[in-house]
Amino acid sequence: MSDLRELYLEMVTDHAKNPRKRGKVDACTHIGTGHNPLCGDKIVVTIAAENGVINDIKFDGEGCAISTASADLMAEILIGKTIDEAKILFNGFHGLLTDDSQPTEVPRKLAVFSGVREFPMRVKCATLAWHTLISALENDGEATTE
Amino acid sequence: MSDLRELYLEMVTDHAKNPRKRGKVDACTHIGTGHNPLCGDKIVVTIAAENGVINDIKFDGEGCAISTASADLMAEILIGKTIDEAKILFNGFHGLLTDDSQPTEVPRKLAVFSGVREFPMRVKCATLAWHTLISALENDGEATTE
Amino acid sequence: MITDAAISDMFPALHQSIGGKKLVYLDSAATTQKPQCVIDAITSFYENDNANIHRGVHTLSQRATKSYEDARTSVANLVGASRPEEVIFVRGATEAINLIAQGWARPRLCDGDEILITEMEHHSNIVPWQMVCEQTGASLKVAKVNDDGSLDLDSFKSLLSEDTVLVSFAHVSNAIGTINPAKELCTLAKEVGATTVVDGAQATGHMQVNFTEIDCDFYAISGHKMFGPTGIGCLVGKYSLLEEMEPWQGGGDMILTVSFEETVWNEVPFKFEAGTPNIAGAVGLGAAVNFINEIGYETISTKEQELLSCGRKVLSSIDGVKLIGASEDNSGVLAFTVNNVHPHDVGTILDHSGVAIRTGNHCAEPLMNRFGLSATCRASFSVYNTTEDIDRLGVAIQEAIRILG
Amino acid sequence: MITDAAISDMFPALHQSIGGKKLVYLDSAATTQKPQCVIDAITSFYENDNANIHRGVHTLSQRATKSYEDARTSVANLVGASRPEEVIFVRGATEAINLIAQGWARPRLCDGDEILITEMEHHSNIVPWQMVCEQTGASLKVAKVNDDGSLDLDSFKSLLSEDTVLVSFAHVSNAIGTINPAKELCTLAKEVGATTVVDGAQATGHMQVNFTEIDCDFYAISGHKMFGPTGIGCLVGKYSLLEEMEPWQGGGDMILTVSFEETVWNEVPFKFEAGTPNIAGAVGLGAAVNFINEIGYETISTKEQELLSCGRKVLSSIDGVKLIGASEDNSGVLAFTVNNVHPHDVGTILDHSGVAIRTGNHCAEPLMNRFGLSATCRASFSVYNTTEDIDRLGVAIQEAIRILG
Ligand SMILES: Cc1ncc(COP(=O)(O)O)c(C=O)c1O
Ligand SMILES: Cc1ncc(COP(=O)(O)O)c(C=O)c1O
Repeated sequence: MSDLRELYLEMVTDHAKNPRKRGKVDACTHIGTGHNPLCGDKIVVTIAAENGVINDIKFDGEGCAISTASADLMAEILIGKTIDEAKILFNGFHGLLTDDSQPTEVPRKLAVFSGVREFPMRVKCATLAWHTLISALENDGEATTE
Repeated sequence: MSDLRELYLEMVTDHAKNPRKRGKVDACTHIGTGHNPLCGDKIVVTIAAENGVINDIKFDGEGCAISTASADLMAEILIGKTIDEAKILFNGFHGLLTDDSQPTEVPRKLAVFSGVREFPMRVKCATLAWHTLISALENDGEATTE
Repeated sequence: MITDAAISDMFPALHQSIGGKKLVYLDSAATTQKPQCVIDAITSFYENDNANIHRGVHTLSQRATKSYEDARTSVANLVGASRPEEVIFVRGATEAINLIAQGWARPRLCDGDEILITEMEHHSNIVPWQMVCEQTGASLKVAKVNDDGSLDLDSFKSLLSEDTVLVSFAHVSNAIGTINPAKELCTLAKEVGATTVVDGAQATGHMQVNFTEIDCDFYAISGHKMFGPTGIGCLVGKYSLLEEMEPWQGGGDMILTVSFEETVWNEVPFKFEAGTPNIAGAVGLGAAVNFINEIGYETISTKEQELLSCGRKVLSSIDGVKLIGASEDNSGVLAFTVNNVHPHDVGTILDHSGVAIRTGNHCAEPLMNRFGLSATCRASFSVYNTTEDIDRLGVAIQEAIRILG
Repeated sequence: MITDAAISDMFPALHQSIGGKKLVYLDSAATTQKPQCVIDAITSFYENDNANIHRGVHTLSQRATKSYEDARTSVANLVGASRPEEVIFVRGATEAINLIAQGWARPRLCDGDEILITEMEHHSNIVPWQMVCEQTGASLKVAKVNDDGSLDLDSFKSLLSEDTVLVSFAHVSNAIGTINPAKELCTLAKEVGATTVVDGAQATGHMQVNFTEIDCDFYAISGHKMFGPTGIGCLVGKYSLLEEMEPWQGGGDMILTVSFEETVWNEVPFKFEAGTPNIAGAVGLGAAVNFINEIGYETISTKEQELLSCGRKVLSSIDGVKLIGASEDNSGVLAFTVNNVHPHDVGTILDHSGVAIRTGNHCAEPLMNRFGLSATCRASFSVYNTTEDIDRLGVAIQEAIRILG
């Protein structure tokens, strides 16, 4: 069995307890809602983008520590990134959590979730915000992790 | 395991191979059809009765050795009997095949089926004609052993 | 009196370590563990008697048929059905309820008719009725639940009317453990002429149930929640109602004769058991019934009530833990939340301590909404649990609070 | 190459005596015996991993979920489905066909539409369609069978028309063993735009099947006829069709969200798996698939064909024995009658010699009528049978003739 401390790293618990980017973006250009039936979590991601660049992004909704921290760190990291960069980051993050065959390069703020790979039931928690992001960007607006 | 010879006594195989009462009764007053889905057997029992006395009774249809012999011996034994006597004989016969707690007195021609008790899957074969008889006498006309 | 250790010894799955710690299984409301005698009955069936049933003259087939039908009789006796034919083998409580919904309700209901359920139902006792409403134009009414998790009887009564054609409720709630007064509710329902369905999925593993005494029309049973195998359960129904009903599925064994022009249904219960049933599952369920009879519901209930009050005490003493729906009449289920710690995280951290609980909406989303929650933690007991298990639960929750609270 | 003895050794139930004589099990078309590895997989599941699936965060639940989903993948790979989600776990082939009948056909068919089946179908592939016809006003058409038991292709073709909405036929007949040209029949059906269903209950335990290659829309599988446990089977369906279909039963696990106002279905395949499934059954079926992969369909088919031709030879040499429907393309099924000896008596006498065969109408009453019979004897083989078994069959039949012929 893997170590619980790998899952609940300090940066994760810190962002879970005190999320910086909880709320709704004003003048939002993209919105998406996500749902993880496993834990009952629902999340709304709002984005203000211009010329393909994400100027601001926030999330709203209650969730477990992993999904809250993941949403919060996602929002922090994406501000100022282009939509294309966001999608590349999503792929990297997804690979980090699910594919142990090849090492994935991701920013440090995302790498804190590498421990989640050892807790398969929690992968969906960590990716919920990201799936919601993608559905917001692709404008179909609804995501689910099941 | 019980002995096969107990099941296929000579009187049984003889009546199975050469049934005496196969056919249809003329001037029939009661008719019943029976069905044993287990072996696919279908049987028609016709009765000519007057003043509560069975003057003639025959059976028609294809069946296994046990059901054919049982139908044939039933017909032989019931001729001249009253309908009430027929019902009593049915009860005795049924008890002989299914109830080993108490010895049942039955005519010798029916006692040849006592071996059937050791072959539970064949009880329905031995009783099909009798169930059909009862349904004919009670005039609902259809019997099944399942 | 059988000792705790002796009972626990009968359940092989309990004797294992999870991450170095002895397993504490507190998820019996999801599915119970299986005693060795049930596992052995299945093994023995496959090793000695395996054959298809009902239509075979050879020895194995006769043995298999007898074992299967004996299991039916065992269940009938356990729940006080008036004859074995009142017991229909299905996959589980869910299929039992769907069978009633499609076989009884769908052909009989129409626009204006009402189905009454309660706010505390499992999805399996909600969705089949929603489907029937969609199909027939009937509408679904929902009786309220009180703050302590008990059924709001006034709400229930006020929703009963001439239009109520069917009433269906859980005998015991899976999410919070409330025991409903089944007999009383059925009497009320009958006063307006409604047909009654009791979802007994959470009852028969824990307390004596008497179908004839409750006097409901249908009773749904889940085998895997009463020490039996997965894939087997029963619909118990009044014989006369079962006779009137159309079959559920078509296939082998449920017919008397088939021709392309006309097909004649077989008798109850076979009419409802199309195709090869879960024979080994029924045999295993028969063994589970024997196990229950041996231990006795008396012992089971006493033990579970003891664990419940112990559990309530332990949890109440932890700062930040809140019990949800802890009613007076309660089965061995502790539903709770932990301040600032999401149930999903509680579940992971407890698992790490070897303590298996369930978290989420427990297939009772409407009840969660009723309590303004999206999820809870649930520890549920069976006769094989001990007060040490409760202590381990308490310690593990404190660990969760330490990490995330 | 695995020896006969080695294969037979894997099946514990075969090693027993019936009335003092070693059991000869020739009833595999009713249900196959189970190899030790399947029995062990079930035991091990209950002793180590038993938990409910999909919604649990604790270790046992994760293990149970993984085992269950791995079994789905194993079946998908075995039958060449294009993704695991195309495999839906049901009780057996009967439930699979009923699911299509109620979930696909009932909402889509209407007066004037036609369903085409064949004269050699099992009741499970007749009655569900009769029920749909009754419900929708559609009518049932039946393609003829030739004297040798093969399908009358001209009859099949002549019954296909613009009105044919659905075509359903057995891949292999259970009563006489005919192997139908599934791909060819599906191609013909598709030319008139019909949806195609193949009843593969008698196929997957005996020969390589490729769902994608046959290119049917639905394929029904029976677990207990392919070395797996009772109470488990699969509906394999094209993903796009499954997506369009309404769910089959309502309950837990088949929904995404439930409220009294609105309920959202879960994704395929979960949409069709309401309630707790037969988890141990699926795990056992997964083990059965591994067993098949290990032995190889090549070995299985070769063995069965060898037994078939040996059996035909032995039976033909007995005076008064008549083979029924012995077509060229035949699976390991010998259907026969014995002059002057009713099949039911043959069955009893053979059983007395330790030889287990099935007698009766084999849930194929219309086919019996086609051959002007009310019942036949059926000896059916699997990979664990030997030519000695055939010899024992022959001797026992002669005994039956001696007693009653
Ligand atoms: C109250 C209640 N009803 C119905 C069900 C469904 O039972 P099953 O799993 O046997 O389909 C459950 C179990 O999940 C339950 O707890
Ligand atoms: C050809 C055929 N179809 C369908 C079935 C029904 O399968 P199951 O027993 O899995 O319901 C059978 C088996 O009895 C069969 O032989």
